[in-house]
Amino acid sequence: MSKCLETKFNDILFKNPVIPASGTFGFGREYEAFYDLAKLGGLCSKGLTLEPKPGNKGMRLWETPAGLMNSIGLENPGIDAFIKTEWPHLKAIDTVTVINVGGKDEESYLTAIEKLNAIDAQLIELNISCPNVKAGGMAYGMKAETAGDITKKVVDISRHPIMVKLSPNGDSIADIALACEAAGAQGISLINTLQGMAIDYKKKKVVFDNLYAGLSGPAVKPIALRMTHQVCQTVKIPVMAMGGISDWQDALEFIMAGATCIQIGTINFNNPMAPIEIIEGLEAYCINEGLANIGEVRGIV
Amino acid sequence: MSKCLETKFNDILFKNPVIPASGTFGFGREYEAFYDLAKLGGLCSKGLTLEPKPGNKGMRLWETPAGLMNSIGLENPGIDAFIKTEWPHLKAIDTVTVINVGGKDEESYLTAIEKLNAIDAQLIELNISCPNVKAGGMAYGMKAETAGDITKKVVDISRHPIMVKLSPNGDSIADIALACEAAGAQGISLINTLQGMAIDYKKKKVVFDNLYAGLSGPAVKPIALRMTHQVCQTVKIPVMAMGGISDWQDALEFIMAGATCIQIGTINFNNPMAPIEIIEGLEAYCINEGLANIGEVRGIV
Amino acid sequence: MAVILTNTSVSPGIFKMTVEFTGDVKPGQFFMLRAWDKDPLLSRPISVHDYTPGKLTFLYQVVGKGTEILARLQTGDDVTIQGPYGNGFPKITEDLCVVGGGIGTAPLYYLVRNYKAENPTGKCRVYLGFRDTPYGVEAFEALADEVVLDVGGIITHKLSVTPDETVVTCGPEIMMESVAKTVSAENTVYVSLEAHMACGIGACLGCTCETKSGNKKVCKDGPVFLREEVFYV
Amino acid sequence: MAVILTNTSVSPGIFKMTVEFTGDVKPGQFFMLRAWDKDPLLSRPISVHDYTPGKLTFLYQVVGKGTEILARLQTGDDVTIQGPYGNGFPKITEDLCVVGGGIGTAPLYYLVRNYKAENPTGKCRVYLGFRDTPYGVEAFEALADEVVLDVGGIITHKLSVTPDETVVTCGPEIMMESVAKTVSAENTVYVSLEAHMACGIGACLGCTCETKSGNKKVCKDGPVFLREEVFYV
Ligand SMILES: Cc1cc2nc3c(=O)[nH]c(=O)nc-3n(C[C@H](O)[C@H](O)[C@H](O)COP(=O)(O)OP(=O)(O)OC[C@H]3O[C@@H](n4cnc5c(N)ncnc54)[C@H](O)[C@@H]3O)c2cc1C
Ligand SMILES: Cc1cc2nc3c(=O)[nH]c(=O)nc-3n(C[C@H](O)[C@H](O)[C@H](O)COP(=O)(O)OP(=O)(O)OC[C@H]3O[C@@H](n4cnc5c(N)ncnc54)[C@H](O)[C@@H]3O)c2cc1C
Ligand SMILES: Cc1cc2nc3c(=O)[nH]c(=O)nc-3n(C[C@H](O)[C@H](O)[C@H](O)COP(=O)(O)O)c2cc1C
Ligand SMILES: Cc1cc2nc3c(=O)[nH]c(=O)nc-3n(C[C@H](O)[C@H](O)[C@H](O)COP(=O)(O)O)c2cc1C
Ligand code: FES
Ligand code: FES
Repeated sequence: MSKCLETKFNDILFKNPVIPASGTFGFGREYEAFYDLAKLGGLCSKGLTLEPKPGNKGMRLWETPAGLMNSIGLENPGIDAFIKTEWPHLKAIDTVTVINVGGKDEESYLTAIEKLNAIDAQLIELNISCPNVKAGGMAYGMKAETAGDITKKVVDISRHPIMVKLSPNGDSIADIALACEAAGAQGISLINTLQGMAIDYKKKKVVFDNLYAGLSGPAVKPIALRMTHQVCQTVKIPVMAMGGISDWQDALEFIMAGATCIQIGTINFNNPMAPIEIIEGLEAYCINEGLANIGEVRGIV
Repeated sequence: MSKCLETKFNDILFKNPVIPASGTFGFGREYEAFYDLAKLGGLCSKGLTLEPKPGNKGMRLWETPAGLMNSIGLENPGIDAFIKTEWPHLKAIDTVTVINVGGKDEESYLTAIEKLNAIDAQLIELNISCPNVKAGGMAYGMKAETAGDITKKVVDISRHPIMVKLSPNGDSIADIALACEAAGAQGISLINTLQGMAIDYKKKKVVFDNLYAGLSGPAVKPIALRMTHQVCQTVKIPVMAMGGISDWQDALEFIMAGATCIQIGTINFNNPMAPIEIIEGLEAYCINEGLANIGEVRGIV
Repeated sequence: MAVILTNTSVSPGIFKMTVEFTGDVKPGQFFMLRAWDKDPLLSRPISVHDYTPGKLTFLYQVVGKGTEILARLQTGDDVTIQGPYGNGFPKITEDLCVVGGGIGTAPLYYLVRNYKAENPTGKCRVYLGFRDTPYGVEAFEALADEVVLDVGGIITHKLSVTPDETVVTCGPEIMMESVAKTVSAENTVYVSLEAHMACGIGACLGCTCETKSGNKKVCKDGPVFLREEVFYV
Repeated sequence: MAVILTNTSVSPGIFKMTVEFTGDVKPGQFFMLRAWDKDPLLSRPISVHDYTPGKLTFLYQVVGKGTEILARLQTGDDVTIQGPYGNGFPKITEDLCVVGGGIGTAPLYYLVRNYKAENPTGKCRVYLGFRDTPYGVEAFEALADEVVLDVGGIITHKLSVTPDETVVTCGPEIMMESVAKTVSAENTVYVSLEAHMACGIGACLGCTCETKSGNKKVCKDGPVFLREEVFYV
């Protein structure tokens, strides 16, 4: 593969800017049946919490026009089990593993981060934006002040760089990004899912036990692209953007809006080969346009 | 037609709760070729401003997955011309006409409202949420305080009931609704379009001259439904809900979430008969479920 | 991508589709099907109804947008199939009693055919319940030692299981639960579950069901489970 | 809904579709077509390429998702058509000179055929420009008094218009602008514009173009405009 897609996110070198998104890729194993994960720029772990979490009860998935609502509720084995059973496998893959960390309160975030200090991770994605867990998560991500607070505390104790994952459901996303940058975040990722609701009219009931759930997929792309642009215009730290990306053209638009890397979420379910097709598409684009590196079109709009 | 769809919005009687949304229905004339407008519960005028407005330049429409972005920019003939050339025609239709009013500053809102005092309108939809005009509009709708302020001033001088149309792009929509209610609004409508962005990667340019534009259509339905539910749980005044409604099942879900009436926007373009099909579908639902009135399922989730 | 050999209605609202496919396919496994781009967004899980190398058959009910699109496909059209996924039914060597309800009978045909091929002397009884028009009954009659049909009633009212039978059930949850509760604790009972699925391969955690041993993924750990795991009888 | 009589490729990426339709249809008008639900969301504006009562023909280029779906339709399939919409070309009684570029030639055929029927002694000359493979040229040759073809060049380089000709042009905007600027101010020149459309009937104000007399809707006030209105020559 040529070097036209090589991308530096601060001093982390990604062989290409394409990274499957947290929660849509498990810990990668399932997709090994489709392609060699080393082809990816990186991959992002399922959201991890200090303690194992069983996730939400009841219906967890609901399809919407060009979108998907989910209420997984951060089901995960917990940091310890992750380090023991998943990390050795992930570490061995020749790609960047981003570790996504959620929490229910300050203490659980900080303890989780401390535990991760023990492993040689390259980048942590601090999830302060999961709309599907009542205590914590999105609560931090709705306002600039609380987002900055938790970011600062996490940055202070983490030996790994922290990229904060923002919610599209709170106050002005550019303000929140700015607060995280000021608090020492080394990167921003966005967007997490948009809070939505589903009603089963036949049952005269809400679909999700948790009342609301998170919307993702192609439907949200225009919103995600706008927010990416707003944040890229505002902060100097690099941005990893996502939200509805389904092909290389979408990915390119996010890069043109200023994103350094892009993440691929829901479309993995629709087309497991999507990340690879996007990498190939971007590479062909560089060749056709005579770009030495994709970075030449970054932020050009 | 049976009375099972008759709906009171405060003391305004709608023969059914289905109303084409502002900006998607012109002043009704174009749809007279498809059906008798008197079949509608009501209809909502294109957004009017004090002065005539030419609207935005450049591309005005862009399709997205299950959605539509628009940047019309409130092109309209102005209140005076409306009263002279459109109102006589609208008034003669046996249905409720909702008059949608936008503005660029306090004065332009208030003068527009005063002019409308001269005609016998039944309901004014105060648009403080148009994302497509730079000065005004959405600026008022982003924060509870400014939304409450302008609402109070408008309510004070209007001899017509005021329904405030909220933006999904600002602070907590329930807080904003509450501020409008406290300021004397007699109803809430929501949602206006979500702010989104489109990039034409081939041209390496943003699509819209105005940078961002408004997203509507089926893609936004889960978000609109969540916001409708949040607002209906919060205020006591009636709510007219919209956002991606494309069939009677969608309409019913918004009613189950608490909406008194529902508006039909983008789907008119996809299917000009949509409002009529929705009315017929809701009527059949009432009959099949043995409901004397659709109100029996309102807010049941 | 697979090429459609046939796709025809076999009963009102019920279609049978045969596509070209070669590979290892176990009874009880399923494929994720799609023949559309983004509307709907997700693929649809459909069980293997029958399989011989080169010919994979699905039996499906038209219930919504996805299955409506599938039903409109014609011979020669392409359909995207991913799979086979899921654990499938375990190897059964005892006598077999299958209890199917409605479209839940779909995966049971390949199970019975395969059982008979592997256990030429084994006995296989089949209970089939339908709300209205039954379908596929003769196919079972051609294979099984006994077929009990019920239309419009409750199939479990007729059900009686012998001690040396393994029971397999697939159908509406209420039916499977009733089978699970009716059949003696001495018998082994397998149920085949459904859940809304996004990935079909264990990556999204959307199809979780609670079991005695914690959360399991219907798509990967299932869809076939031991009754004890999922129904607290 | 209209039933498709034929839908075939006439040149690489160019399709001709004939559907059943009866009604008043003027040259230069268009229909909104769809054969899908929500993906894509909007209908597609396509000009009338030819019309005789009972038979409405479109000539279209496959450029994206909507036209790709149209191209896959087959004889007997249904397509939703709304229309005819737009003003269409005005009645022309002078000699006629049409200048078409690429798929912009689509509406010109019905115009020329109609002109010849209404003005049996009128003279009609046709300029056709294509980037690569030309199509539909013989059809024009069978009708017109003269056909000038250009492939890969700039058609307006060849263009010379006589004082008693009315000029009609449809094609890439750059070509229409060049025609508008080249042709003497004495001649009447009509251009047929394009714009992204949502409603097609004048309700959404999405297809506005600026004219000397203020904003006009391409769908309702157009798509045919006098050159003076839209190109400031
Ligand atoms: C392992 C497994 C095997 C299956 N095998 C068969 C089979 O052989 N034949 C058959 O007819 N059906 C089978 N189903 C059910 C089938 O998947 C659904 O009927 C189908 O997904 C409905 O799609 P739709 O678009 O027509 O309906 P819609 O109701 O429009 O679908 C909306 C959404 O709900 C999901 N959904 C709706 N009903 C079900 C359901 N019962 N189970 C899971 N998801 C559902 C859809 O996948 C989609 O995401 C199976 C389901 C599972 C989980
Ligand atoms: C009045 C009128 C008459 C037309 N007549 C013809 C004709 O006879 N034959 C023909 O091949 N084409 C014609 N076009 C252009 C045709 O409408 C577009 O090529 C078509 O909409 C592209 O749709 P798509 O989904 O294939 O492409 P996409 O690029 O995927 O479409 C994306 C969106 O952009 C819009 N769009 C893209 N290109 C155009 C365009 N050139 N004009 C307007 N909207 C566009 C689409 O409608 C859609 O909303 C006409 C356009 C107009 C306005
Ligand atoms: C099933 C599912 C599970 C998800 N789980 C997580 C998670 O654990 N942590 C997280 O930060 N984001 C999670 N997300 C959000 C995605 O990482 C991503 O931000 C979002 O889906 C938008 O991108 P997309 O539209 O490409 O899917 C999840 C999304 C889905 C659909
Ligand atoms: C083309 C277009 C023009 C619109 N113009 C207005 C307007 O003038 N005033 C207004 O309040 N809302 C306007 N809207 C917003 C709609 O009234 C509605 O709030 C929004 O489209 C969401 O509903 P929908 O998804 O059903 O379209 C417009 C929407 C569209 C698509
Ligand atoms: S469907 Fe994704 S884990 Fe089962
Ligand atoms: S397309 Fe809606 S006004 Fe022309």
